[in-house]
Amino acid sequence: MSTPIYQLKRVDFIFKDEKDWKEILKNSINRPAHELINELISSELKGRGGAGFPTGLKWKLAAEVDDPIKYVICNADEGEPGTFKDREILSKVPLKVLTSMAVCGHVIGSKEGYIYLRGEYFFLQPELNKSIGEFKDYCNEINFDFTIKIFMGSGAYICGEETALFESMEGKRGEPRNKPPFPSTFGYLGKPTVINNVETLAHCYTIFEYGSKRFYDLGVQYSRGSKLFSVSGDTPKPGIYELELGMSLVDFVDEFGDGDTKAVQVGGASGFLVPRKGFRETTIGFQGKLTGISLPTGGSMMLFNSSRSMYNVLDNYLEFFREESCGQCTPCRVGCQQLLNGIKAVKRGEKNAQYLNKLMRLTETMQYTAKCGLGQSVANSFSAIVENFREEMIY
Amino acid sequence: MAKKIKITINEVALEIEPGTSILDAARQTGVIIPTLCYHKDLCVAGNCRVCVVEIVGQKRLSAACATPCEDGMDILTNSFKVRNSRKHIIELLLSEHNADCTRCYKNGNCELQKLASDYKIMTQDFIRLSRSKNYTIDHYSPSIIKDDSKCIRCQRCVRTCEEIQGVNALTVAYKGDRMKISTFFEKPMNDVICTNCGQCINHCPTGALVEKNYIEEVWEAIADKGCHVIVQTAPAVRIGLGEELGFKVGSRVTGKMVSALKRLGFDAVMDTDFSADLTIMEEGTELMMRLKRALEDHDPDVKLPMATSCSPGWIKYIEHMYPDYLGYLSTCKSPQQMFGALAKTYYAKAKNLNPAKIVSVSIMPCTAKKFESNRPEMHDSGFRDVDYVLTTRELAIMIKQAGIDFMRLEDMSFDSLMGESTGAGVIFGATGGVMEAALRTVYELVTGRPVPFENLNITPVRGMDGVKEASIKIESPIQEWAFLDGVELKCAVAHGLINAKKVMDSIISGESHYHFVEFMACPGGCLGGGGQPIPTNPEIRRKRAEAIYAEDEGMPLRKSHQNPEILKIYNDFLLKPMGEKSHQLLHTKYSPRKRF
Amino acid sequence: MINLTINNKKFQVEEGTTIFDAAKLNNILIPHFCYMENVHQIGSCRICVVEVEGGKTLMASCVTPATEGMVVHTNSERVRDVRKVIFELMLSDHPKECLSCWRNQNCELQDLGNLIQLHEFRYEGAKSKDVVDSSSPSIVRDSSKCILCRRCVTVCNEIQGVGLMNPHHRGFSTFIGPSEDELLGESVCTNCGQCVLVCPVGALKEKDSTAAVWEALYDKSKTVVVQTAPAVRAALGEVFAYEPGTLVTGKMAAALHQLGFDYVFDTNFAADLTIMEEGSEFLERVTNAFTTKEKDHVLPMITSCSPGWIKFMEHRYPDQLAHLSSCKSPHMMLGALTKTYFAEKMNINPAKLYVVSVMPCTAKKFEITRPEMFSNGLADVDAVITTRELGRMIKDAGIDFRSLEDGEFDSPLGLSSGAADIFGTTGGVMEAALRTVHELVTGRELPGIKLHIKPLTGLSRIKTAELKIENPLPAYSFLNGVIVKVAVTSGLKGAAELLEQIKNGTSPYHFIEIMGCPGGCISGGGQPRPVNDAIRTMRLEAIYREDEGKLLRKSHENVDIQMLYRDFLGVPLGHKSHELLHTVYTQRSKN
Amino acid sequence: MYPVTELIKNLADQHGRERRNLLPILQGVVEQEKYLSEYSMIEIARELDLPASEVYGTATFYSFLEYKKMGKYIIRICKTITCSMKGKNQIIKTIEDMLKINVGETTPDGNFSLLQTNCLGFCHKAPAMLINYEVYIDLTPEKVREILTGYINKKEKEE
Amino acid sequence: MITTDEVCNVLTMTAEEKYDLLKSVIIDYERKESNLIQILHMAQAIFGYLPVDVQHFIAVQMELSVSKINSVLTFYSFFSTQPKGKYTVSICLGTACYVRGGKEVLNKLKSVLGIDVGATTEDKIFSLSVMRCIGACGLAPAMTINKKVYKQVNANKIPLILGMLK
Repeated sequence: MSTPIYQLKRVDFIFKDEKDWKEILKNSINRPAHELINELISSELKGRGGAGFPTGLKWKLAAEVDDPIKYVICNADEGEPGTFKDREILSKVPLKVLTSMAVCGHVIGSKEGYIYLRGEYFFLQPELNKSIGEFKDYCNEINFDFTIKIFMGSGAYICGEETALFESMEGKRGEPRNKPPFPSTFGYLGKPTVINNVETLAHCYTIFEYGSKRFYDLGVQYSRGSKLFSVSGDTPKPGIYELELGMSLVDFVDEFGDGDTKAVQVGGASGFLVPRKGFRETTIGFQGKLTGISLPTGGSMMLFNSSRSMYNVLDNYLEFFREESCGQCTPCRVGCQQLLNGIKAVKRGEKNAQYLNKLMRLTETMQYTAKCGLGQSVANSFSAIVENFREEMIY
Repeated sequence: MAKKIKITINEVALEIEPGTSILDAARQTGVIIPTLCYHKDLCVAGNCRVCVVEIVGQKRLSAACATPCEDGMDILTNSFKVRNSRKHIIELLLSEHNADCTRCYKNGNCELQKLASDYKIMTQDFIRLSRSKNYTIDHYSPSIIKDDSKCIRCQRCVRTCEEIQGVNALTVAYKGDRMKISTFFEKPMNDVICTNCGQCINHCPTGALVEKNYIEEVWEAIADKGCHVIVQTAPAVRIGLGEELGFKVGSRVTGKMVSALKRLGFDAVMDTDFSADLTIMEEGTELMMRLKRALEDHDPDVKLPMATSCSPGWIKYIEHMYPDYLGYLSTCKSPQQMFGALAKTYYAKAKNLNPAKIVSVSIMPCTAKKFESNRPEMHDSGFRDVDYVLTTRELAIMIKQAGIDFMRLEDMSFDSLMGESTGAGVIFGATGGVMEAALRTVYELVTGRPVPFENLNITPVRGMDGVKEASIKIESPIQEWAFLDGVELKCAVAHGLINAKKVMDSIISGESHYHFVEFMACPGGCLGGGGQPIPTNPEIRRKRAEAIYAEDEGMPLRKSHQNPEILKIYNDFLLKPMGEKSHQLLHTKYSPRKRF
Repeated sequence: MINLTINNKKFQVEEGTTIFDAAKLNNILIPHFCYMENVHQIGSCRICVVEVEGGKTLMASCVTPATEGMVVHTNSERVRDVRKVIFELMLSDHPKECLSCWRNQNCELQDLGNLIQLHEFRYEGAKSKDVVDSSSPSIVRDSSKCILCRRCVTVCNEIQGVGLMNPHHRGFSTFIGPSEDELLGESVCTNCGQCVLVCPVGALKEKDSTAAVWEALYDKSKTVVVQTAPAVRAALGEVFAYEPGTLVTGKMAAALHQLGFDYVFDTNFAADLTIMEEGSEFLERVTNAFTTKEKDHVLPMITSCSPGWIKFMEHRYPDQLAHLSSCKSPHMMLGALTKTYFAEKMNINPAKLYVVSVMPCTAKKFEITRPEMFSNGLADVDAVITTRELGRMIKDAGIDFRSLEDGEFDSPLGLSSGAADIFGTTGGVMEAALRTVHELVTGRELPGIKLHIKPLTGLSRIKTAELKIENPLPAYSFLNGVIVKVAVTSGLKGAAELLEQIKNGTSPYHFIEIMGCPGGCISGGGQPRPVNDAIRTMRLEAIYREDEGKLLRKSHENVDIQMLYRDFLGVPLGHKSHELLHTVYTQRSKN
Repeated sequence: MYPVTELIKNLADQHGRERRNLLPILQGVVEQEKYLSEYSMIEIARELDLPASEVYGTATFYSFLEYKKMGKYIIRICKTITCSMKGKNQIIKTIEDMLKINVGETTPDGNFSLLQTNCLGFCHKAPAMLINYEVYIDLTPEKVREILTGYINKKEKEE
Repeated sequence: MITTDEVCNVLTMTAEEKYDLLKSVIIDYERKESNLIQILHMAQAIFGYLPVDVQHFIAVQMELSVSKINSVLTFYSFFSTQPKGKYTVSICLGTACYVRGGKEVLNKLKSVLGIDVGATTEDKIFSLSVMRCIGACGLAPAMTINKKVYKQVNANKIPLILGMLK
């Protein structure tokens, strides 16, 4: 039995006040681009949307492309069930995000930034626009040419996928594109684009403010820094918490559980479900295992206690995916329907329990062949729930 | 040229151009990767996922059609993982599909059927989704039937309608499990902008889009002893039909086709090529008259360039998209409709038949002709000018049903009165053909000399470029056309409606100044029509075009105005091109339509 | 000659010709379904009905003879309407799941649908009881797909004389198969697969072994060896749209390599070996017969290459089993050698070897499950796939067969002589044996044009020949002047005739070749469809072409065979041979 | 000129007439009209020189772009698992009882439409709902009744 | 040639004797396939029904496949592969009987006996079968129990008729 290396540690960077933003913006845009990139690279900040692509590298790739028109996009299409951190950031410290976007514009040579705000967060718009106005005034004041606009989504989970987001911004159906080409060379309107999650940009601000070391010193190998967690479900303390990465799930449950936690859904419906027996060996972070299994996450932590039927949970997820799949690729479109109908048929006794195994193999295929992350990640929660709560699926 | 990169496919090393997709690279080495949503004519979608392959070292599989090769890639096209995944995907598609093949129009020529057969999907463990869904079948259009229960959502039709035709009658609607191919507000196909060109049918891998067939109606007419059933065959049919009946692509089967039609029981087998020649006479005259009005009379109202009007898909397109520019169209009916009008007048009179008892059938490479024959204007003979339009594919089915051993048929020739044609009529079947045929006649009528091209082959208007331009300088014309001396006759040819749009836009913007433009709705012209054998791809179109031009060169007469039956009809019946009778029977008008 | 009019054209045909044939002779095709050329004309499906002027009802053209002055319409409105209704009725009790049917795209019902063009549902009939009988290692019967055309009944009764496939019950509960409580796997079924070959739909099929083969191919710990029977190369091409009778030996070998088989061997090698063993056995029996006075010799000797035939004999003539040669069939020999000789030579653990046979035969799938076919607990052959299944695997793997470059068989079990090639056709084993035996006895080549024994070639049911031995070598002087009488038959009906003679003691023959399928392996139950006499002939010619194109035409000249005896087996019929290459037979119940 | 036509023209003037401005224009029309009628889609297509079918295809992709006539107030209840766990069904039942409509329906007076939606991002304050663009959280049946009564009264006052 | 009368004492025979008798029947019929129907009739008379073993016996004796035997006997409704009860109740469902209530009688029989057509009650007393016109249309609906014909039966009479037999 391995013991967790780090205890649960609360951090307070992101929601710390943003009053220094003007200074930070001015200082940063006076630094050469490569220096800022190196700062980010050495902080080892990874994308906080869930996929964990190194942010510094992302900026670097886009900076290297020679094109007069480039875009910076802040991905605020926070649709993952159980996630609400981006909303908190945008309503509490929007200027941090705007500042980081502008710095990014300076680094890669872009004059235009967009915030893709999901349709459900329409109510954020007035406040956010106010901040953007304030930000713009200052930019004019220091003669820095960077404009930021809000682009409203209209209710499509898949638009959180970066290429689907571009399609959506271009006025089309939000269907993911084939990759390659990647956004750093062919993004919004075919131009090199950096697209970052809201939280990632907020962390960038922290790094610009305190330097990469403060950030790097937090967390564990491969998973540096802190992260916002959206805690919900069967917990006495639902809400947003900034915690150091690399924590053990058992510590997390000790802190947030209601004493009867039977499983935690890490990373929303498309994330992983960890049953009680796996708490101890699971840490929260990106790839590279220190102890046991390490799970990347967009920060959604849903706790379920033993009164909950995991069948209902899975049913809810699959219903969600069936509806929110963009529908263009076969494995995802038909696969989600089959999974949903399949578990229902097993529950009703129309198919025998062996059928679950066939469905498990199907999720594997979906993971290998789906066009984008949505279809690929359906397998995660499906296999974890079916494996660990098989009897609940059948009876 | 960029440096070649090295990859291995199934442990065979090869060097290829950078940027080549895995699919193309594999095809170069004789490895077949199955595809569904991929089509040579269209952009890559990568949404069916049937073509997934394993790149060693990557956990996920990649779609071969959408993934470019990178240096050092080690690709496996048939690994355990790939096979399993592929089978799963096919099974998933089948679970959504109405698999009653025996009753499907595309039975035997269905890509999904072939795929399921190659992979021998023998189980159907997945839940039949098709049963619980309420699929609709849209059969309101006279040309096209859209059956959603057979649709696999590959979006080939959507891409065809958008990329090749620029019509966008079909689109993808909804998302997730409800995602479907739809028209605007799910209206029936005949209520939307659909031009009936049938290219979607030609690109559909399954039976989700098929032509509306009139086989039974024609059999009934043939069986009716009281009817005199006549048939006409379009130029492009004779070079496509063979493909459906066991011949190689590009085989010319004119004689056998005539023989088969006679065996089917048609009372007279005649040729649309005849009326193609007639079209040249009328359209050529119309062009010269417009030129005269423009260049000699300086009439400001004359509309130039004159646009051809043979292609009913194009006609409907311009009615929808450019309702203000209908005056540019030639008023000539399409050859099919000219034939139909004459069949129930000229032919009936000559053969002493009651026109009410004549059933006029035409065999077309086209689905839009089905719509065209349905237009209310097409009743100039006092009856419906053309009663039934069959596609090349439908004719092949009739031949098979009748048990005719097509391969062994003796050659026969068309019946007289409206069966004689020239090479100029034949080339109507290829893009540029109408233009070439018209120029052969117009130039000669104006100057008294044959067109100054070797062997009458006006090569600049041939070929598969989307927009082709040509110009001929008219020198020393005969007296009547003296005003044309030195005029450079500027022509353009566009095929595929997306190219038609380009030309139209350039005319409207004033960028281009043409005198005469040929528009064909389908890529390659009629030989690539929506009613032609499936598959149709660039290679096949090229071969069919070769066959058309070979047919032309083999004809003793190659200019429309030399056709003896044409001379006869003007002598006996029509009296002169653009005359009163012509106007009554051979010309028509157009109506603006809404754009959605 | 009689005169008749079909579709307004006048024709002359010979008396007794059916309307169907009369039309066909004049390039008029009539849609048909249950009809089988020369074999099966019972007019049960009614698809081929035609209208005869003056007749009240429509007539099934396949069983109605043409008569003088008849006026026939094959495509009149009435005919077309009736045909549609019949087809619809056929479909009403058929599962409409074409895409998950193994006969998809090779199904005559589907083809008929293509022709008839039905687009509406009028009859959604009651569904009869579905039985899927997969008890047999060779054949699966799926009654849900059966449309009661009774072709299999004809084949099983008239051609093969096995009499297993029959209609039972009547009316709507009619089904075709063994009797109600009988399973194929426990019946007298010889597994010949002729019923599978003629079944127009997916009601009878070979048991799929491709899944097991794919699994072995993907198993990195296994060395997978494949061998191909002689008749496969003459028919595999048909799966890839080659003309029947196109030889695709080289492409086949290349494709097998591409599929991932580690070694591609040739059953033909073992066919040569069979000749050495069987020839020697024959000589031994003849020597016994002519030199000893005792009557314990058992002549005629009968070949044992065809597992369908073997099982038929075991059921029907359990008392005559001694007439069978004790040789295993060639692919079993090769399997046994692969796991001993080859494993030893390459230093491979035989338990890690997986031997796959590609056979034109479904009975071979049964043969490998016989308990005699295991040595040291290891099966001699692990899986048998038919020619059709190989075609499917190649398509499945995305190999562009037609553009393949020719490949080669691997050594040391890949070399063969022309004598082995002709194993694929009826008369071939006999001819191959005689080529060797005659030369061993007389020291001279077998007389005959191009080494062929003309009377033994062709598709007649029973073929006989006589061969006079003149001036034999001294060791065989007792054979001088003896006339060796041989007979060849293919199809089990003919086999029964020859066996009756033996049973009655009237058989004049010394040596008999019997093949379970009509025409021999070229039209085995595992070959591509369709099979008819024209196609049999084309495949047969291909086999002889392959033979004549070889430098080596006699089994004993095969240098690898010589090496095998030198290095491993010792002598024919020796101890090792007996252990590995010979077998015993089981008496089985008559029903 | 129809008011919608003018609205669309204004929106197009404001956002631009490129393809990428389609979504804001659609949103603008929905904000005003609550849904996209066939007519408005045709008008948008004409204004932006786009195929009407594409406009339709795009609109149907997004759950917030309604293409059927909707009530003045669109109530969207979050149906994600956390809201389900915290009693979403009671909330729905309460609303259904109050308004006498089922999920997916609009009240006969055209005031309210009831829909379900995916995660609203208030999992920690579940259950949550949107009325038009207003968020309501930590719902209980009593609270919902109160909120709805407020809307009904407001509506009456306007009239 | 053995007649049906001669086998009427089959009830007292052992199984072995029955097979011997059947064999002699088959020999009398010269093992000819064309006599198969008669042989099956005799076999049914001897054994009461035609179980699989008897089919096998006939097949071996006649050198026919058992499938062929089965094929023929299942075609005729007179032959049964199931043991018959002491009484075979057959209701005629020919047109005349059908229209005059044969169907209701059948349903009543089914419910009273608790068995389906072709089956036998557990106590092996009644078997139920259906005939197509026995030529007693004037007496419709007609029913036979063994060889006795009951005329103009109706559903209400059924319990009475059956009760008398028990």
